[in-house]
Amino acid sequence: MSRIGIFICWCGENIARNVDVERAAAEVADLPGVVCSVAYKYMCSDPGQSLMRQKIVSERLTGVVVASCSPHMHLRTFRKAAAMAGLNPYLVEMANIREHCSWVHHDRQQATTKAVELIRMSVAKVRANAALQPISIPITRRALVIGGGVAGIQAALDIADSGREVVLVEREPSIGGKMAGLSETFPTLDCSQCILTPRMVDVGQHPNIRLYTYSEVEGVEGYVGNFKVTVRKKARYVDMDACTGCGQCWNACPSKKNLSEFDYQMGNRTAIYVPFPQAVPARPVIDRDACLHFLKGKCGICAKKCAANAVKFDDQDEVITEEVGAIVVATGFKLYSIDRDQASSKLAGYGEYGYGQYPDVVDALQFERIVSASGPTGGEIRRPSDGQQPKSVVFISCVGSRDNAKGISYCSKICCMYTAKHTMLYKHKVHDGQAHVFYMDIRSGGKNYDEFVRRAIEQDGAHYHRGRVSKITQENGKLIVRGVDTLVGEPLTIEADLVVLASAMQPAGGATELAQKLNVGYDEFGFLSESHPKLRPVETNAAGVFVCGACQGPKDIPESVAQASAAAGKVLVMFSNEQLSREPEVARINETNCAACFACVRACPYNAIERAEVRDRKGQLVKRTARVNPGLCMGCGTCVAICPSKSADLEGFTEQQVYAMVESLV
Amino acid sequence: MDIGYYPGCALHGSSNDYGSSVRACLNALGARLCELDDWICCGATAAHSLNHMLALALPSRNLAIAERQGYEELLAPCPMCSMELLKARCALTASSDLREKVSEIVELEVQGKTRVLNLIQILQKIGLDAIKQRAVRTLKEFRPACYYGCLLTRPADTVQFDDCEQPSSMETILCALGAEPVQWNYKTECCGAGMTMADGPTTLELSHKILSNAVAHGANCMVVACPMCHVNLDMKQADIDREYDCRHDLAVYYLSDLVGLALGLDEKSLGIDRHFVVKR
Amino acid sequence: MSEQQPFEPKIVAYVCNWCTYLGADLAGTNRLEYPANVRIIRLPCTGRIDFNLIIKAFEMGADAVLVSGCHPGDCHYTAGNFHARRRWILFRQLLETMGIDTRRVHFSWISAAEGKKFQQFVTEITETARALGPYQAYREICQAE
Amino acid sequence: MSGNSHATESDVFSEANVAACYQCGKCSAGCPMAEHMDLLPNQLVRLVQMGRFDRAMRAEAIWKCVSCVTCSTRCPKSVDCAAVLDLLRQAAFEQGKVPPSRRRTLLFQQAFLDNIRRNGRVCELELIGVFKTKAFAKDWDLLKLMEDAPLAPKLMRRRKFHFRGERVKDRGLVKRIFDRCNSIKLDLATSENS
Ligand SMILES: Cc1cc2nc3c(=O)[nH]c(=O)nc-3n(C[C@H](O)[C@H](O)[C@H](O)COP(=O)(O)OP(=O)(O)OC[C@H]3O[C@@H](n4cnc5c(N)ncnc54)[C@H](O)[C@@H]3O)c2cc1C
Ligand SMILES: Cc1cc2nc3c(=O)[nH]c(=O)nc-3n(C[C@H](O)[C@H](O)[C@H](O)COP(=O)(O)OP(=O)(O)OC[C@H]3O[C@@H](n4cnc5c(N)ncnc54)[C@H](O)[C@@H]3O)c2cc1C
Ligand code: SF4
Ligand code: SF4
Ligand code: SF4
Ligand code: SF4
Ligand code: SF4
Ligand code: SF4
Ligand code: SF4
Ligand code: SF4
Repeated sequence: MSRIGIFICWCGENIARNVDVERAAAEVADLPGVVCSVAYKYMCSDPGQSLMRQKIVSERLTGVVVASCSPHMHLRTFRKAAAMAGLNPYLVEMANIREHCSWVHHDRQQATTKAVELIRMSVAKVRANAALQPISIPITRRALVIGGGVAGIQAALDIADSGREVVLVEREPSIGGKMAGLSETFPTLDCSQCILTPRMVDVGQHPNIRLYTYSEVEGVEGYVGNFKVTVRKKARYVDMDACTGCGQCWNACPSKKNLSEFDYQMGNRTAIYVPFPQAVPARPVIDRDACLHFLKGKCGICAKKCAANAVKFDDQDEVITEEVGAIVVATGFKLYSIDRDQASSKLAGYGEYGYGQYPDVVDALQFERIVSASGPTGGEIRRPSDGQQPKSVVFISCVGSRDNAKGISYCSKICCMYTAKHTMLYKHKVHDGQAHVFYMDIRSGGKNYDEFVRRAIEQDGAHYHRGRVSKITQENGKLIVRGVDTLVGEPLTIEADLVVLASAMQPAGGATELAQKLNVGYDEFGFLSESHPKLRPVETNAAGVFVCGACQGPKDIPESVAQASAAAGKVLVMFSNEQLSREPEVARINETNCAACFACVRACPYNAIERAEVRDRKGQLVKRTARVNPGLCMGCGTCVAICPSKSADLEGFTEQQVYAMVESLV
Repeated sequence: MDIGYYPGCALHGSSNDYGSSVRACLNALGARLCELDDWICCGATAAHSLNHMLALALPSRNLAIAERQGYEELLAPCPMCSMELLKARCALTASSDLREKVSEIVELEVQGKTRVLNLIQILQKIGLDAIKQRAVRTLKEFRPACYYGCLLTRPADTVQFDDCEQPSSMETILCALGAEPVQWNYKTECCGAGMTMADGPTTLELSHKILSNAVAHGANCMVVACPMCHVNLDMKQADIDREYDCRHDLAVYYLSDLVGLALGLDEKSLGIDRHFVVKR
Repeated sequence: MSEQQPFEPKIVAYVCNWCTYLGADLAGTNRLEYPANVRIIRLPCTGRIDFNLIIKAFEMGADAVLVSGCHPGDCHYTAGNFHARRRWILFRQLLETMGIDTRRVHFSWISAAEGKKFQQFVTEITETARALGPYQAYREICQAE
Repeated sequence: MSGNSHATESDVFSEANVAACYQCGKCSAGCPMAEHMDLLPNQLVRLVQMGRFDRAMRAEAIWKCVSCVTCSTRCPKSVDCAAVLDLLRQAAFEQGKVPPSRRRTLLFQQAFLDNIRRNGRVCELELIGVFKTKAFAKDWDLLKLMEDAPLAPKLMRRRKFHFRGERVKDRGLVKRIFDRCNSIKLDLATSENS
């Protein structure tokens, strides 16, 4: 028989003004199972809580209802207080007679009646409550970071520096991401590689970081605190341990005319190559599709040249399993291409800009390489078609971005800034050249950002025209750019030697597939979804999985790095305990009853339910059943609603509890 | 193959050379054109400029006739006509209220089911292989600038034909017949079409740009699939030459002319002799 | 129901803990007054709400039922409310085939920030329920069985 | 101007999606006639957005437009700019607000429609005759009047000219269609007092 105590709060005048608390206390005192019913001025105050603790002990209460404010306000408080008095905290319920009653109903009579009913409902519920124990899960205190751009590098270093192990998986042969290929960076114009490469080296040498480059995450199993991750290390054909990075092989490789990924197809590399001189690891990789050994079965010069005997033509992919407790996703971005063949069929290319048929129409990352000292032109600004120095350059912003007709509605956020940067870098190298920018708005919010753009205009003389470009054609080696200056209200045609497109930032290829493996949500464009845009910006809805950098949305380096450190911080908060404690309000399945239809398995948004088999002692299959993994279950209750045999139930909100509440309404 | 045929006013009037060409060419390819009974004018620019409803009603009447006669497909070789028909078709299929209203106005039930095709689409339907098989001569001396004008590919979601910025369907056909189309920049720029009469100077200016660009990119002739383009580029070429003091001397063919020539048809039956600029 | 006392409908509201419940809290914090007829039952997510709960409420004498959760795409549990949404479409059909007056069942999306919307919505459905009168018909069906 | 006659609220322009325009100017950038316009297409869309129909209707630009649909095709917000100009033309015509300098364009289009109304199809000779007389005879602009005259013999030589155009059989029907359509006027609120 339950012994329930009811504590009704005045909240000073807040409740007592509109609810006759004393009358309510009297009316509910006779409800079945209720042994005490008291009203008090401030239940959450120290004396209020001690009154409750005292009653729990003296009346040997088996359940408590606090009728006061919203459970979002004080349920935790009262549960804690009950626990101190020895009552299982999950035997405490609240009736919200403030937010849902006294504050919104000014008729004292009606408010009091409603308060009584609300209390009655809670009493009915608490009678059906069960004592629950918080679930605790052991944590593997190692982290996986996916993506080795500046964001992934920062996250990995922060976690590793705190003494925890990190597995960093990068799918390219080197870490560094886009930043490794940038020239100078806004808003300070410091050299990108100069600030990045030391950190790359740190990653390569860190005792706590296990680096897998040229590798991809293939599968993820398990749940927060206990993930099992399989990583595929692609065959590199070079023994990483033996190789010294001496460079004999690539200097001798006869297959030299292969387009360099790092230079965005504007330069060449050999078949055995390091993507760029400062690569980490500084070990080459053989491109099978370009290597004469693989194509024609002859050559092998690299192997002959290698004193360390590191070239291994029979290298195979390797699949490795790593156990980690938390995952940070930092897979970054790619640029929208204006080509007809878009990665996603929802996107349309730019036929009016020539679908990428003019060699002197380049995208912004290509332009970074053109101005970069380490780029294909050695830092001299020359256009791809004929190597001439362009005297007139048109920069077009919002290409793909903010263009609903092409399939992208968002602003890419950073292109206004890098376009301003590009005009400056151009002017600094081509003094008699003229930079033109077609823009719709200049978005340069950030510390010293607008000043930066103004400098490009006022000091470096870039001509900014407000308007979009309608068409690009080519005439006698010149690009004819037809735009408009809406501020003077006239169409404007510029003959340019080079056109640079500030193309939209899109999530890196494969990001959504990865998100699906990780059970992380993503938006219609494929950017990963954070848990809450303001309050949980680096957490995701999958417990134990965090995001940072441009894979979550367009952002620049400072923001990517800040988010990466935030994600690392969140991982470390998690790792500060050996066990993970979770609210026990999770689903359970009555396995004897379960009809094994697995509707719940399909419906669960967290893949928290597995198909299980019940076997007898001899190992004979007795029956199949669904089974909840409490580590994964988030307690949404979808399985309960969907189960046709009523075998699934949700602790804290059981069928019995909810029905009791409804029934108490009569 | 029987195909519903809506010639439009131009092909019966001053662009009857196009009419002859289309008929001769398609006949030679085994397609029989069945002209709609008592069709009326589509209203062209004037209707959509001055009366929204009229611009819907006139083409709808023709669609209604096509439906009554049971044509699933309707060839309208004039892109202006075909665009007006298509716009009406889209509007009709989108709204049953409108279908009712328009049916009342045009005194004939109309659903908007008939598919409307332009000349290129018919040729595509017949198939490159079939055309190639029947070809008796190569077009290799032709280096045409294929000119689509504004109406053939736009508005893209209504017309749903080829790429509205970088179309290539005419090139594909002509390449298959041995011609060597040039790459140029004015494929889809407007020649001023509907303004020929109302605003002469405008058309001359626009057409001049088009001809110049074709010449600059090495074309030795132009190919069009629109009677208005032909008027502006061919009939008005002398005026353009006078106005801009130049000599383009660029023969302008209809697509069906060149296909017809490849099929061995003579210039007269294709109406080429009725063109203004004659190839020397 | 006596002449003097006007009919006061009983309304059961199944709401999501993370959105509508907080929306109702906000209505309270902002002191937005609304009729006192609604009884809120807090559930973790609209995904938890099944058809039987709606029927149960009517069985227990409710004159109207309100089901409300997060806006599509805002679910606290990634996708719970998508399931709910799909299910609700089914619910409606089921309700109709069962002969339940669908004017008495209200589905809505009310976020934690929409205190005002909560107030308006509850006021509206209370008035609708009042106008419809007591749900005698259902009670009779129940009794007949 | 009046704040409450925003075109976004008027269904006349809603199908053209005017409210979505963010004034990028791509329509004007690609418009072949932009150099000759007093107001650019994007400016016309803006005026409509603001409900300043009167100002928009009186623009010469709407009669310069050659209806090539380049603007609508390239609009990143799928605003049907060409349709906006069509509607403005119709409204200007109905309300008698065509600028004198562009009367010629209107006259041609009127003559064209009259011609169809009478014959059901275009009769070119009649059309040219009517148009030229209306457009130029009044000003005794003989030069213009005779401008295309040298073409006539050439056309005839090419069997491209017919003195008697074609006519449809059911001309009564055509007239009825016209009358029904003409009775539907654009309902543009022009509360603007500029
Ligand atoms: C033209 C241009 C100029 C810029 N200039 C500046 C500037 O001046 N200043 C500034 O602050 N910002 C600038 N930026 C922005 C800057 O490049 C980004 O903010 C930054 O690179 C984001 O870092 P990231 O680590 O999130 O992504 P990335 O740099 O894209 O790194 C992601 C990494 O993840 C790897 N990866 C992707 N998918 C997988 C996978 N499935 N598995 C394993 N690895 C994967 C990629 O190979 C890559 O190495 C510029 C951007 C552009 C386009
Ligand atoms: C009108 C307006 C609307 C906004 N709307 C939004 C919005 O819709 N969405 C959004 O994301 N952001 C919005 N913001 C921005 C948002 O308010 C800020 O980003 C946020 O408040 C910054 O938080 P903070 O903690 O850094 O600073 P603050 O909120 O300023 O907090 C600083 C605290 O430090 C205390 N303090 C100051 N000096 C001392 C000292 N010497 N010793 C001790 N304590 C000190 C202050 O008293 C204060 O409590 C808005 C801002 C404004 C002005
Ligand atoms: S428990 Fe809640 S209602 Fe009571 S005094 Fe504290 S805040 Fe007010
Ligand atoms: S020659 Fe051998 S040791 Fe030197 S870089 Fe090449 S593989 Fe490495
Ligand atoms: S074997 Fe391949 S990688 Fe090695 S040197 Fe020859 S071509 Fe280059
Ligand atoms: S940041 Fe600037 S250029 Fe980039 S999409 Fe936004 S507005 Fe356009
Ligand atoms: S839905 Fe119910 S019956 Fe079906 S598998 Fe899940 S728990 Fe078992
Ligand atoms: S309560 Fe939700 S998360 Fe938990 S098992 Fe059921 S459906 Fe999955
Ligand atoms: S292109 Fe579209 S969005 Fe841009 S100004 Fe023109 S109508 Fe507006
Ligand atoms: S339709 Fe008219 S406004 Fe639009 S681009 Fe063509 S000429 Fe310009």
